[in-house]
Amino acid sequence: MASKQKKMTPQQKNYQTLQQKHELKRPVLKNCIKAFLVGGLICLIGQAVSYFYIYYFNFTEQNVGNPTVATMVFFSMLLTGFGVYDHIGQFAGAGSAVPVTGFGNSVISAAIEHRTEGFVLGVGGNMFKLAGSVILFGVFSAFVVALIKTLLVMWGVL
Amino acid sequence: MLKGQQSWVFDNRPMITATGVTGGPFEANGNLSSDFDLLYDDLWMGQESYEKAHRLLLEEAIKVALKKGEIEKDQVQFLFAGDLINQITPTSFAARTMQIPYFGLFGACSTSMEGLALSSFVVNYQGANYVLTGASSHNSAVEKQFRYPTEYGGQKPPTAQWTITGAGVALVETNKPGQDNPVTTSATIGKVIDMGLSDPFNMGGAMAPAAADTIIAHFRDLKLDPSYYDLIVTGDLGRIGHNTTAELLNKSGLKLKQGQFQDCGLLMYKEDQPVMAGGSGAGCSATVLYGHLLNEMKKGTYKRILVVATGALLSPLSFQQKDSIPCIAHAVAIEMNGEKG
Amino acid sequence: MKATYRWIIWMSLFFLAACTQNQPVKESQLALMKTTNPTPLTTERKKNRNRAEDIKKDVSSLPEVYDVAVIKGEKDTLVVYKVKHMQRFKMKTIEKNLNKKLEEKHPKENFTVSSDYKIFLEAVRLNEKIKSGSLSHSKAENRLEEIVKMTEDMK
Amino acid sequence: MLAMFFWAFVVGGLICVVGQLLFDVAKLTPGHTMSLLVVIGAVLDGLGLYEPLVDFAGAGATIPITSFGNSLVHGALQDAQAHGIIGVLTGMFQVTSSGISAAIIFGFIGALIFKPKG
Repeated sequence: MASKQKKMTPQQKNYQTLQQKHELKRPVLKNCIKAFLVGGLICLIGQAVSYFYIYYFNFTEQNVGNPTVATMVFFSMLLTGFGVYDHIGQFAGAGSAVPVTGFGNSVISAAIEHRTEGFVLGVGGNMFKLAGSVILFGVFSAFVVALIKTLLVMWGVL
Repeated sequence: MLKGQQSWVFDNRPMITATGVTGGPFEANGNLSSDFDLLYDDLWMGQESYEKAHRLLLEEAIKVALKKGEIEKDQVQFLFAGDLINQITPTSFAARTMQIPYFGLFGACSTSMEGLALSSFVVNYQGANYVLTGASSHNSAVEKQFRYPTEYGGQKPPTAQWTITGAGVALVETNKPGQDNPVTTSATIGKVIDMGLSDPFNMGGAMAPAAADTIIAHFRDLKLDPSYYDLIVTGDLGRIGHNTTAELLNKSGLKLKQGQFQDCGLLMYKEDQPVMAGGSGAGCSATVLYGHLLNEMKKGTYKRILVVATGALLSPLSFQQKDSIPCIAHAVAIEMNGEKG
Repeated sequence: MKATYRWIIWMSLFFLAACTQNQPVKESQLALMKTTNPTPLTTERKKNRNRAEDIKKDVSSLPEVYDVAVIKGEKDTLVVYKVKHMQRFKMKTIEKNLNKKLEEKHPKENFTVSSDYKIFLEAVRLNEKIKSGSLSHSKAENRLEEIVKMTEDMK
Repeated sequence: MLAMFFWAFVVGGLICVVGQLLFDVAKLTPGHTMSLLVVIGAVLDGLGLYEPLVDFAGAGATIPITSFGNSLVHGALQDAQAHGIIGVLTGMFQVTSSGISAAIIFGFIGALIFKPKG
């Protein structure tokens, strides 16, 4: 960002201040409240699902996360497929994007969208066009963090 | 005839005799639904993909225009058209179906006026007797290419605009005196202007300087006063771009009356439709002009209008590579036949 | 938009249906909702309950802990408890300390300590069955071993 | 248990608010925001802070995307304890987050049965 600012001519800078006056402001507070409520609600449903698995299946609190996440992604598939999730997303913003349902939505929406290009090139090739970066940075940062921690333990720092 | 630095005056007054306007379900619920010739209630329009539906929109609009103009497609010399999709395939494929000699244009959302200016020029100098020109866009096809998958739950900020689904086509032919049809009288071709804005969710703000530049150039070249036109209408600036342009014009000394300056993207939809800052897309100015505005002109609401279509010349790639958004605007003046300019 | 509403109705029906499936309410079904405080039990034939009760008292004396269940078997002694919610951040430390404390106090016992809801639930369910007398000693002992194994898998 | 629901709601909601602030104030794209949150999750787990949060808030901490980084670090650390430095790598290979597998499977099923609604 900073490097771009430097390259701007005075004329461009002038215009941008003028333009900013007319720019519709994002309702940050309202958005945050909506994100909080919807995000909280999704986590609440997740908690209910995990108690369901604890009660009726052989899952403990420690490993109930996996079936819960999978179930939430399943819900996300239904909502995405029936064209509801994008409306929820417009309302809730990060509230529906940050939970794992949002991750599921980004994969599933891309998969559905590119079905017209075939299953190999379309669905297969585009499925992770949005979620790919999450996986990349998740896996790589996990690798780095685990490596650092293991080394520190080995050297006796921790 | 060249006038001033970047404007043409069409002395032979090419005439827009017929138009074809098609739209999608979202437009059917909008303000101007009665001005469409054909409205689809499904975004797929019975096709296998959005891109094919996009193609169908344009094909149907051309067919309607030909039918209303009472002319066969092999009588038409040229087709000037374009859209927003990669390599403008929907338009080229529609041209394949129609078998009309074809110029593919890309001027993003300014394509409609780019096409109308060129068609008028060609017809004015007897380069053709009949020319079809138009532009189209399909919400889902464009979203898919420029933004996110249509079902992706991303939140669009209030500055974002809604790409319209629709195609507008006009049949331009040599003037036949006595016929009560709109004619094109002049055009101003804009230059590419980049004010360094890079937010693809605020196209209106990026395009405003281009629109203002072209409008100012138009009045300078033609030595006209803004009061000459009943209406100056921009293509798809949306709320932000429209207000910004109004201020830029005001600062440059062009005085506009209340209600004289409007925007197609704002005319298209009702207040309660979730279009954020307004409609946009190559089809936006084309459908509103060839549908609503020309109908109003025939009714006598407006006698002389200036249409300024603006385009943001970005690609998903250029945005990701952190380039800013270069913009362009073309203006075409349209008057009713018989009105001496 | 119509489809959207249809979906919302469909989903809420689904959830309602899931809720109304409840069978007659047993203590174990509410085990996670409220404090059950089951009596400490043993699966041993000798019915050496006192030892189990002692253990329960020891565990209950911890300030962070409430609702304790103890089941003493032939081999292992299962101690499950709930942690007061604001103390759940320190759950792992509490578990470690408790284990140490119990092992010092009752060196002869082989403790399995857990605060996992699932283990708690299963312990209460087993407790109920033993109390109602529907389970033979060996079967109860087997079930206890299964639960103990479940806690080991978790780690 | 009711406290659990309450804290799941609050903690989950707050993590989403962090995401919303990254959207609106820092003006990041969803892709950047999610990537950042995943990295934050991984780092928090490396510092040993995420596990207590999961104990405290349950699904409020496991449902947000931050838990993805956490579970990957966890898997890697588990193997590292058993096999030392090589374990970091083998651990990484073994953990596939259930979120990814579920998204792949349901994504493909979704592509088989659904069409985008536009």
